[in-house]
Amino acid sequence: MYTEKVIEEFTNPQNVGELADADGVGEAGSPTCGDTMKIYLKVEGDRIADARFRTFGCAAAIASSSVATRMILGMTLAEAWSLSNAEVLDALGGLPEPKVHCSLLAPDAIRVAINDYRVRRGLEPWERKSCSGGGDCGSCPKKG
Amino acid sequence: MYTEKVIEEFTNPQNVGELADADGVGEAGSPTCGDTMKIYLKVEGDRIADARFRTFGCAAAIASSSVATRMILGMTLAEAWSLSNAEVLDALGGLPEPKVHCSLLAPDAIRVAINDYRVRRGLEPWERKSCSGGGDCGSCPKKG
Amino acid sequence: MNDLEERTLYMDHAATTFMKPEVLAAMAPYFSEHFGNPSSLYRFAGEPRNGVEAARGQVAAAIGAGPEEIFFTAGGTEADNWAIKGVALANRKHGDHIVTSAIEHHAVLHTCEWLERQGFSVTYLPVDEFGRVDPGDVEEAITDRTILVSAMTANNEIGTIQPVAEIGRVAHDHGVLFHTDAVQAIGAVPIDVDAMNIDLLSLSGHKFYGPKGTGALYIRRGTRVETLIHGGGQERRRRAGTENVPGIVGLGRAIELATADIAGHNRRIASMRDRLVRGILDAIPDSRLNGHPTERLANNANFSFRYVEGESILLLLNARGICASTGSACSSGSLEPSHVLLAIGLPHEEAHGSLRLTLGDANTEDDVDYVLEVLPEVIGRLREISPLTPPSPRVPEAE
Amino acid sequence: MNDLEERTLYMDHAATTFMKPEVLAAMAPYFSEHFGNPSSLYRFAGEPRNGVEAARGQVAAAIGAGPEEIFFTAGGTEADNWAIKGVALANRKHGDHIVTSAIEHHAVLHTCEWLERQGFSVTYLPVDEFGRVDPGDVEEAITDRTILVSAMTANNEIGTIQPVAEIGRVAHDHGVLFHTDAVQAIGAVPIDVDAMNIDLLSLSGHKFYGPKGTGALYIRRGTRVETLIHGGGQERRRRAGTENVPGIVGLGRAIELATADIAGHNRRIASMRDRLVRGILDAIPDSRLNGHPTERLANNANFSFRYVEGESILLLLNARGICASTGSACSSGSLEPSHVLLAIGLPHEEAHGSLRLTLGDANTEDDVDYVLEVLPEVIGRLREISPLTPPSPRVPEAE
Ligand SMILES: Cc1ncc(COP(=O)(O)O)c(C=O)c1O
Ligand SMILES: Cc1ncc(COP(=O)(O)O)c(C=O)c1O
Repeated sequence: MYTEKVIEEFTNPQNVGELADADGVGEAGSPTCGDTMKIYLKVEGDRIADARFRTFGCAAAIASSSVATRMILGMTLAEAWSLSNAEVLDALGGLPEPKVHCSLLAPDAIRVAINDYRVRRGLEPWERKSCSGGGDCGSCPKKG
Repeated sequence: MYTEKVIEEFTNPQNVGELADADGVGEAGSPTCGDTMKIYLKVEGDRIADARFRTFGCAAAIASSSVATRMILGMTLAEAWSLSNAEVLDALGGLPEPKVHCSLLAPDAIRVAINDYRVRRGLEPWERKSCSGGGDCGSCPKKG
Repeated sequence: MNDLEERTLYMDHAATTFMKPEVLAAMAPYFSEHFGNPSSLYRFAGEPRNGVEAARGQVAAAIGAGPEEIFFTAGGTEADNWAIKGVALANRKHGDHIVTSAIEHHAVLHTCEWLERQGFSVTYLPVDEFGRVDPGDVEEAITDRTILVSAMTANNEIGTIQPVAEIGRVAHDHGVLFHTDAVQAIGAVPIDVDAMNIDLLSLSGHKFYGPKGTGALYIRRGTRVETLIHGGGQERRRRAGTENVPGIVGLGRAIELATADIAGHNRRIASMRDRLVRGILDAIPDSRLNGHPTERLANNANFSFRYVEGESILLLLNARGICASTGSACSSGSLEPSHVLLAIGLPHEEAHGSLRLTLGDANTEDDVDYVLEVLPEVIGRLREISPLTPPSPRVPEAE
Repeated sequence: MNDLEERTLYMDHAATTFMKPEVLAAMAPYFSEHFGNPSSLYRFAGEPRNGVEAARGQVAAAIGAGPEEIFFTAGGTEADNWAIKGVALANRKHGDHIVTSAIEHHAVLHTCEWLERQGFSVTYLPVDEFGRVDPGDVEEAITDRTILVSAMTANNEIGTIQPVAEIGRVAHDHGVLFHTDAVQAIGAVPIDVDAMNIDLLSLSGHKFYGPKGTGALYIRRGTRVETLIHGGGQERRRRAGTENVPGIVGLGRAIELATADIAGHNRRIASMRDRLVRGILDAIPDSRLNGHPTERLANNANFSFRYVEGESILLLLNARGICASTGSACSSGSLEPSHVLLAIGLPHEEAHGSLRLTLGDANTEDDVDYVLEVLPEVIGRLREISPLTPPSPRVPEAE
């Protein structure tokens, strides 16, 4: 049911772990899905210099955590902020329908970590559209 | 579903035909079963000297006609009168449950023919218990 | 005639067919090698899952449907039950009336009778002397309470093919769902569910050289149908139960084979069947062909022989190695003629003397010759025994 | 650990089993040779008919029933549906209440839910921490409206064996029918329907090395059960549809093999299972065995591993060639733990980290060794990834 890419990413996840000197830390757990993800960011200038994660959840959750942390490396914070679930799904070659929501975890946790970084720096947190997983926030792939 | 005996009797029925000079003729058609049987008896003294039949019906009807006409050969009329369905069934080695009623035809037709003979001779017809096939006349094998 | 010959000549393909070697070959790997449960997550379940999905594609392709509209069942009977009860129970708030025909298979009729006991009402349409349903009658029977029309594609006893597309159009004109029991039609009548206005279609593997205990229900996308068998999430949550993987794979292969060249297959079979029919009607007086002269399954020949009873015919044919079928049966103490033969207007006596010969892929012209040799003897012999036979036609010419 | 090995180690026999060669051998003649329809009158149908009746005898003998009390179905799910709906609909005038347990298979639970939508009421009894139903609870739940108690013989996830005889006695004491889903129990728990007070019993062929898509329902003589699948007169008019002759023959042979030496079979399997359980609990901290310590199926081992999720475990095991199962599943956007694990009181997190290993006739001590080698690595690896893992037990000793 999973694509080769998902299985590969899940079996050999990248960036597992913590960053002791993280500049921002974020945690997300989709309320509609028991999964939990914690992400650690190192920021240099306006760019993400390093990222680590820990995830409790199914293969889709772990694979999307892994792929998302790799995708944001080198991005500006603004770019990372706008990483969409659809992009994560694309990078994984898609997920089976009931698994799509599991991949919301990563973009969610990234935004929490970015705001943690901004707050630590005394900046206003960016405004997050809260994502219910309902597919109407623009992050979810179109239904149909 | 049929016993060897039934198949043998059906495939090679005995006494098929008519007797031009019959002393008694009987016809029966079970109202609950579309089958029809016609029987011709030749009587010598008080005994059945010859018997022939024609039957429209299933294999059980034809086999029981054949076996019954053979059974009554040489019998007194009283003996033939009391030939029971159970005896016919026995001679056939039994019949499948839904076929049991088809074998009522033969004893029935025999009794009609005997009374035909008696009436032709100016005798009182014997009283027939009408058989509904319900199994309560003693001719049917016991249920259960 | 007591020579119980070794020969077995099977002409009862409407009852069931042998399974083709190609079908068994397709199934073979799924018994003990690719035996996994298709719902499992591991790689090992991939083969069975792929086998099931490939079969779904084969069934879909055979009837012009999408694979996601095919649901596997344990046979034609389950498919009929599911279609009719499923539509009825799911659409109860829209209506409680069903239109069907008097000559449907018992899988449809007894299901309808069950629904009547649950408070639904059912119209059983009559058919003409050839067994055809008049689409005009369907139109008249439809009321604003009607939720389903069910009419078989082709009849299993007399082979008559219904004007399915027209019946479906009438149903759709009135916003009513249309189900067809195509169990006898697969491989004999080309099916296109869209062109023929079909919303639900039942089929059964063992009628076209596939495995027994397999079938499918086509459900047009978006059709409200309640589940019949509840449990696990198989068949996209609509039909529970661990998939019969080898059976499904066999069904798929069988339908692919059966529908590869329907016209060619029909030509070959019908030419034998036509010779059989002509030969029998010529040789046996007081005989008739039941069903439609042209709109009938290529393999079906159904006769009535006056003065004799069907089971007797069968058993004498059996003694000569011929397997056939009849519409006459003793059931619970009465000789019950088939509801189909009565519906086309046969009197009881003729309905009792019926014989169905249905040809199949293994039959040859020799088989036709043999039946033409044996059957007149058999009928003659039984007419000798019958008290109903008038003096002349007792013995057909042949003897 | 990316070495996708060729090895396939199957430890998911509760999901389905491979078919034994003896079973296929028994079925083989019925596909294309003795392919006749058992309901046909001709001699040629004798073989298939005899095959079906012999299988009926084999099934009956395996559970201490009479052959006339065995009805073939297309699987365990159909048998469960038939038993429960059949009793409910046939006895509605006597009552409308059903008692069952919270840990039944979905084939029972979803059927009960359907009946609730038809106006019946259902009590879902809780189970203790080991998954046992208390017969005292059954007694308390029975009212004068109760018509059926349904409790499984053994649970498919955690393997717990129920006190079936006692539950049946309680039901009978109150004049209530007792159904048991014995799908997982055949070949593992000796069954005697009389001694165990069973009125209806469901079984499924593919759980004991028989064919998929086959099953049977035992119905005690004289029990009122409405028909589920309407149509032809097969199975003594109680279950319509052309018989799946090869499947039925295979089912008969399989149950004969499976019940020939239950004790010996259990001894062999349980000894491997026990070594597996001990090995895993010893090697992996924060792990537990779910289900009953002794009253459990000989082949069942069900674990919870804290801090990790079941599907992840499965897929890493899969990458090492091990086929297993979990009670954790993503369904429509939420991670849903098994209803069975929740019913025995596991918190969601532990229910998510469950793994079921079920042994079978082809497993060896080597297989146990291999799992004992691989599983601690897999759990350790996932705990490395998990944010829930406390510092110490992240890496089990093994690594
Ligand atoms: C027209 C028709 N419908 C339904 C069925 C039932 O199919 P099955 O016996 O495979 O369940 C049959 C054959 O038995 C049939 O001929
Ligand atoms: C306890 C139990 N009941 C019922 C079933 C359903 O059986 P089947 O899938 O063969 O229909 C299963 C297995 O799937 C089971 O384990």
